[in-house]
Amino acid sequence: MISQSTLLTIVLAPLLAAIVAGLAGRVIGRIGAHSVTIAGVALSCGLSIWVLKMLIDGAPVFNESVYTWLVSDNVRMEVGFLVDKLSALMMVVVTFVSLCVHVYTIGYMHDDPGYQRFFSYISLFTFSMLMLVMSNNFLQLFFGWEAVGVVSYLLIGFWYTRPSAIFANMKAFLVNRVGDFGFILGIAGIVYYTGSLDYATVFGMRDAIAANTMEIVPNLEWQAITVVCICLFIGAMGKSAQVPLHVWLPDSMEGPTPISALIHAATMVTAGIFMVARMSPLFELSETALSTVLIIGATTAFFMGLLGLVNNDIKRVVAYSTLSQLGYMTVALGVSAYAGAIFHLMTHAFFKALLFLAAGSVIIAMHHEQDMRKMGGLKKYLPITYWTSLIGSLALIGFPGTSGFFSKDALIEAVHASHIPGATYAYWCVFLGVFITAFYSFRLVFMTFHGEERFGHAHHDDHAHDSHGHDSHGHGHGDHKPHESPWVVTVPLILLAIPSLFIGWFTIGPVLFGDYFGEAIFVSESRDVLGHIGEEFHGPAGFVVHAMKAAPVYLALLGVLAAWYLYIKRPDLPGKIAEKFSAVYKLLANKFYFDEIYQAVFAKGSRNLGTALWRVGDVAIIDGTAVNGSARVVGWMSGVMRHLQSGYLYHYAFAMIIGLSALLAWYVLR
Amino acid sequence: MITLESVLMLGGLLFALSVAGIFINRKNVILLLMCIELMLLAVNFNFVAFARHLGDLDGQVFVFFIMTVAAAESAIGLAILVVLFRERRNIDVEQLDTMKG
Amino acid sequence: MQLTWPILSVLIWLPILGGVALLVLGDRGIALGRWVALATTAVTFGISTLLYTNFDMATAEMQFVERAAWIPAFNSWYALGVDGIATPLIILTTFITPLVVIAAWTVIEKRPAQYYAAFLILEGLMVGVFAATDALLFYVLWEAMLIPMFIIIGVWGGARRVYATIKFFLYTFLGSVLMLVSLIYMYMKTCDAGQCSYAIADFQELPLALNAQILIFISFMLAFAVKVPMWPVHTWLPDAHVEAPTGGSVILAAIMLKMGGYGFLRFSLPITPDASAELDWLVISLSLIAVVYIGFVALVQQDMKKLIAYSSIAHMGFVTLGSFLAFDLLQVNGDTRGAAMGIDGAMVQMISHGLISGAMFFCVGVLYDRVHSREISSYGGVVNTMPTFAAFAVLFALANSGLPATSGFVGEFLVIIASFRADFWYAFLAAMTLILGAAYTLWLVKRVIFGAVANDDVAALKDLNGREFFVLGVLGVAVLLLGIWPAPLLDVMRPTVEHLVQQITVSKL
Amino acid sequence: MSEPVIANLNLAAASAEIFMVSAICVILLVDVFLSERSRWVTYALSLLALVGVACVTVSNGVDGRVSAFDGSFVADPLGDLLKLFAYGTVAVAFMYSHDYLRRRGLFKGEYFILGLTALLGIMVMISAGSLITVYLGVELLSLSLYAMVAFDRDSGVAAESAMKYFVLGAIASGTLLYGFSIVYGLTGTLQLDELAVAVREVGADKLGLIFGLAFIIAGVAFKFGAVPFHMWVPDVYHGAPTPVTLFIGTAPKIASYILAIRVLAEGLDAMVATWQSMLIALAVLSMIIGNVVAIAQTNLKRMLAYSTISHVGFILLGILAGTAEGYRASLFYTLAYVIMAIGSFGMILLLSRAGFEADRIDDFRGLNRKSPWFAAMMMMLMFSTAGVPPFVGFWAKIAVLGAIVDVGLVWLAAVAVVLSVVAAFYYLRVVKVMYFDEPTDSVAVEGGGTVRALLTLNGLAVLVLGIFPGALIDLCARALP
Repeated sequence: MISQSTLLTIVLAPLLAAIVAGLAGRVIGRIGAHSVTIAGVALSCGLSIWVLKMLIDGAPVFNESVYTWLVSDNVRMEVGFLVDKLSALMMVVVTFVSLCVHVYTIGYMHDDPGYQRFFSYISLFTFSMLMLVMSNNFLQLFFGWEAVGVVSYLLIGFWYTRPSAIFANMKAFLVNRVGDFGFILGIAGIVYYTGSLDYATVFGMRDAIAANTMEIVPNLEWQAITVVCICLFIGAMGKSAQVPLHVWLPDSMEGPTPISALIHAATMVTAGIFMVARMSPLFELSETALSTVLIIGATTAFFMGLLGLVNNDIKRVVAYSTLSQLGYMTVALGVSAYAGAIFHLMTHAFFKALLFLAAGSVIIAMHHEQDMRKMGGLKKYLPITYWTSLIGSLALIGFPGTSGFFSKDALIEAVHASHIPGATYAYWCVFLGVFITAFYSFRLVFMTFHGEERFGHAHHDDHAHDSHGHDSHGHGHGDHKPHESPWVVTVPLILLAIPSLFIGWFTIGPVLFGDYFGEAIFVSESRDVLGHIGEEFHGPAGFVVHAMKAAPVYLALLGVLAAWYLYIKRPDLPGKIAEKFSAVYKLLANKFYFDEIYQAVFAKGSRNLGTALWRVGDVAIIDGTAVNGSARVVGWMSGVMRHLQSGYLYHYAFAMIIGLSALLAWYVLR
Repeated sequence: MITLESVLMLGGLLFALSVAGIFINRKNVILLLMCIELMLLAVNFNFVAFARHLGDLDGQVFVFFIMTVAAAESAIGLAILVVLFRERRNIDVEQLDTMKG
Repeated sequence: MQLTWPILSVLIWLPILGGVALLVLGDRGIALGRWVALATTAVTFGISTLLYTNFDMATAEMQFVERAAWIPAFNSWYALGVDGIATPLIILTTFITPLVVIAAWTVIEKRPAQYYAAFLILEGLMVGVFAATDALLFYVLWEAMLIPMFIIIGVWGGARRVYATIKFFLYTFLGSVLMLVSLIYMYMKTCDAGQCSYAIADFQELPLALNAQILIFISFMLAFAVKVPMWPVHTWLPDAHVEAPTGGSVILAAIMLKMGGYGFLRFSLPITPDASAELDWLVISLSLIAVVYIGFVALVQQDMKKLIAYSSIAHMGFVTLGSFLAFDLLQVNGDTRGAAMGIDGAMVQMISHGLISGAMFFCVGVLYDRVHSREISSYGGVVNTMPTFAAFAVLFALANSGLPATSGFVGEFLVIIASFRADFWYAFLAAMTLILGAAYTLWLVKRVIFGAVANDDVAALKDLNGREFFVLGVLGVAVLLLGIWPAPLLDVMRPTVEHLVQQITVSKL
Repeated sequence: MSEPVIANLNLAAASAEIFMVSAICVILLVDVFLSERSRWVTYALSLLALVGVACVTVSNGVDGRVSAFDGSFVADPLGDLLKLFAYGTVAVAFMYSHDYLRRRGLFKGEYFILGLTALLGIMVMISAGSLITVYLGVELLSLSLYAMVAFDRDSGVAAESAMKYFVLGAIASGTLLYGFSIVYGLTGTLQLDELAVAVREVGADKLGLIFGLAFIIAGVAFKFGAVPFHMWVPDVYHGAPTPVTLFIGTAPKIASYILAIRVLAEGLDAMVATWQSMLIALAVLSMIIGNVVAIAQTNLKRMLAYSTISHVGFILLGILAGTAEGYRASLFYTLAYVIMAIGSFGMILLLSRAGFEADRIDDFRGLNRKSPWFAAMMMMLMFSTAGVPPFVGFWAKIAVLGAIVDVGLVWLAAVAVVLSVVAAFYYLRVVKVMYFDEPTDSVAVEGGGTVRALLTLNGLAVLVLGIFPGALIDLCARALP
């Protein structure tokens, strides 16, 4: 039996820890800060696992409200928890990764002046994320939604003296706000049609929404459900960085690496995926919405992957792979394989966090050098990091048996099996995506850990040092031989490596094809692709065997091979290719010019518009003409009229006579 | 036989004359005083004529008051004129424009 | 449970008497005077909380009513009373004023006694405006308020203070004089009906022909729209805010603007329902223009106070939007579901904007007192030297951009949801504030707070002193509390709002 | 003339006037034999006379309409109220002027004696029962004022303005008389009460009557100083010595009001439709010209002159309503205006020193620094004159507006209030120089205790009457039931 107090503890422990570390940071010092926060997160992690176990053991779903936020116009807005297997799974993932990151941070932020602040932030993030996933209503969902956004804003800009960082965090927040803009419209629509914010009530009345149509553009009828779902999905696009709202994610790498791992790989960015899965009862009612989801996801999956091919910043490469993997999940949602999406979400959380943390470990070793061209051959210096990140990469490319393999392969199968509009396009995207993923992942591995040591006489890249001043490291800067990171860094790597390897084995059955989610996720019969695949599922081993007969696996291996050829065998080729296809290369190197276009159109455009409205509308027309203008007119009139007072007696007399004759003329002669 | 109308006409004419005199004359203030007297005369003509016509004495009584007041008025007018002359050494109406606007 | 003593009169006259006392003490006695001012305002706030604790949340009737003969000739009464709409605003007033007093403690060197006196008298008048149930009394206080504000901006203001304050006075004066004519007209109507009266309640009962209603509505709208302010009669606000001393800006933004919104709810809606129904499109479109147009304008301001002033206009757009949704809803859906939510949203938005904009002006004041510049360009990297201040600034900035769990979110959320019911595009344009509001606020934060230390002034900055910390802290707590648990506020308003809604749905024709 | 004449003389009704005449004669005689140093006796006697006449008026005050001299003289509650108020005004005017005159060696008997005769003229007008009495009152007042304006023999501007005032005034009374004569001719009576009846018999729309009415309106408008018969106002206010301006700016307003009431409201009430529309034109013009041109003024006396013109517009609004309520409203307005005007001019007198007139707006620079108290008083006076609550000027305005809205002239009310916003601007300018500007000199405010005390009372009166206007309004209501 899950009690409310348990759940409150899970949520509030990190919050309290955050408050303590944040407000009393100076008092309790560094040790105090990280111990209290880690304790908080550990507690909620343990409890989450316990809750999950309870549910698996058949404890009833928990759905109660904690308190009433407000009541307006008979709409009751509450804060409450809905804990079913879906949210429980998310809770475990979130708290576990968060815990690892907390520990890792001790090493990574070792002597950063903002140490306490950082711990307070990540604990606060954990709280917000838990509020998001545990919510039982749209209001709280939106709260968590925005709260994680804010924490990510604060963390991306953690090194607030770096211009790039404070630009990136504002960009991230604004782009997310564009998503939230759609999201809140969706919520408004839901309240309009159901008069409630509570999941259960809303899902109960979903047919009522479906029955309605609305006329957004005159005489063009829309299905209300489609509008609502697309609005909600726009929110997801913002959070989960789907094209065209993806631009913030690469820049968010300005934040410290632990953040990239926790927020921008494992948890926050998957909130969108989670949300759509949560809303499956609604999305199932609108094929249009699903197709939109599908196509957006597919596009992200393929084209964002391409960008990973040319980038040389170790973190950004991982970031692009994250984008593309998020695309995969979205595709899964699009084909109604919600379970598949969540499954991939989970595995991805582990191996992607792992990859980021490994990258971070490398970065520490390289004294905050992130350019892979200045690395190479690190294998012998950083064995643990090497092996863990190799595991991560294998999982990422879906090497048979790894967790990523199960989730991704099932996902591709699902797309293949689906028939909704756009499915074919999506299939090809994800299919080719496999090759690309494999290529850039191993490009990373090879460039970083194999080949010649390009850091040798590691001239410390000055810019790196000045700008990274905040977390410049204690390592004696005299010796340039990189060496393995401290245990606080490596332990989390190992902790994450384990699930990255094996979790697939144990979970694929129940999560994907079993009835793990039960009520939590709704799939209409007609589109139940997973169920369809599930029919010939006979245990993980069988799945592996079956997959061996399919193309994707070999495509992946091909990618690895290509990477090996280009970056180990013939390191001179990539440059040549880049020259040969310089147009394509430039396009990719400039990320399809998204940033440039947005800068020109939205940023500059709105500034110009604002200036125009202000200078012309406010200053010139309203103030200049209407307000001060009328004042000037009065002044002018008085200047003129005062000359009537000429000072000459006979004029005065004349005025009187005029007045008199006017009266006479008007009243007598008319 | 002089009718009421013709007397009224005369009165009106005198009145108009005096008014015209006041704002056409731009030289001498004395003329203004005369015009004012003329104006009062015009009024007196009216009153007398009406009184005669109505066979009612009040009008003629009024005339006596008006004449008395007229005397006082011109006295004060001349007094002011003297002060003015003391200050300015001239009594041109055109010069009376130090205050305007 | 009603009190046995005239609490509202106390709330009005106590500060005024305090102000007079300060004038008597003069600048020589200012050391004592400060404490007098603080004590008076603090006690006033303390008393005003009784309004909440003793408030009967079950009725829409006026409460704590007082009634004394005032001008028998006009049958006008010194009549006071509060309902669910007035009470929160009064408490807001008494809550903000002590903070203003504290904030000015050592900052104002020039004729401090008169400064405090002006604010105390102003407080009394403002409370009176919210408490008056007699139209004439309301109008007298409404106009009288201008005088202390005129002095405050003019004496303690910035470089172009004279222009700003005269503009402020004439703008608002011009706005309200026509309202006076309408009031007189309705008074004459009541006489024709038999019982001459200036009681607002009687005006609300008064049957009026449509064209008369429309004229009255327009005159009211002029008065209230200028105060709110709504586009395009908003241009006095940026100037007034920029030139006013910190305290002046705070009172102006936190309370005076609310009187416009209050007026709409107290006068326009119930007295001229049919005209409002005829002209709601006007108000709604002006409100939406305010949200979007002004949002863009705010984006490009170079002066911190101007930027916040413009953001105030944008936020007040939600107040007017929420207030007038009712009629549109009636036309579109045939029922008034959502109307109450719109008005609730408007009210919450007023209270929350009072706290947030006040806080932001305090923040600007903190910087201005140190550097004596309002230009964004003369700052940068303040966080390096003033971390605590930066924390507050970021908190209020986020609140200003409508972050959930801060009060800034509640009102906007309710209004957006309610407006979706009326028309998708209302909600669409209103929701633009999520983007625009975040854009101009966070860009401000980025340029002022974050970044490397920009210049020596910033390098020399000292972090908040105890006084400033207290002021901002109190406001911060209020903002968060209201955001995390707005229910108590809504509960006070509910009966009144519901009564208002069914009041405006019955035609007067 | 068969019946005994003395019988219906009923001198008692006129006792106040009789007392005044004799008092004036006495003071005149005494003044002749006084040395320069003991001139204060005249001052004292004049004040004494005012107290005395007040007592007389109170002691045989009437609660109904009592007529004397065969009806050419009437006493009624309205008359008593106005007379008492006029006494007070004149007394205050004398006291405000005292120091100023002393400092400038103008402390002569003329000022006081002429003041009293002017007051007598006002009293006669107040009690006028026939056109003759009206005319006598008008002239008695005007002639005294002409002389007063010129009584500073060494001032050129004074003489000039006196001359202008005199000539134009003469024209005005000429026109007035001409109008009277026409009306008399057509109705055959000079008695106002009989006139009212006769006009009805003749028919209010008779062209001749309207012709005469036009002339009368012109005369009345001149006494008020309503556009376009206002040209004398600025120059006289500007040119005359400040005490005289103070005098002209206050007490005669009462006279103008009663003149309008007696002639138009009592004598020609049947023609209300006609003179209403005439007055509307005059009122609107006055408000526009007065307010707009006042903005351009730098001389405070001149600015107040124009503001007077605009206020006249408001007073006319009440009268043109043509209802008892309207007359009451403009009575209230007149009284309120007199209180405010006397205060404002008194402030100028207070600030003026030997060789420093303090009649330019800039002379008030930084007054709040030199004397916060009197700055506050002046501010209250200015806001009150601008019609901003909570000062008495606001109630005057609201009363008048109520009157015209009641007769359906809402548009006129709208015009009036909008123009009052224009007015607010130039009053604000005075407040601005007092509070926002720094003083140019550091000379402390001189001026004797009496003046200070009086001004304080005057300023507070504006505030108190603003917060509790009931009393004054009831007073007017009782005077004009």
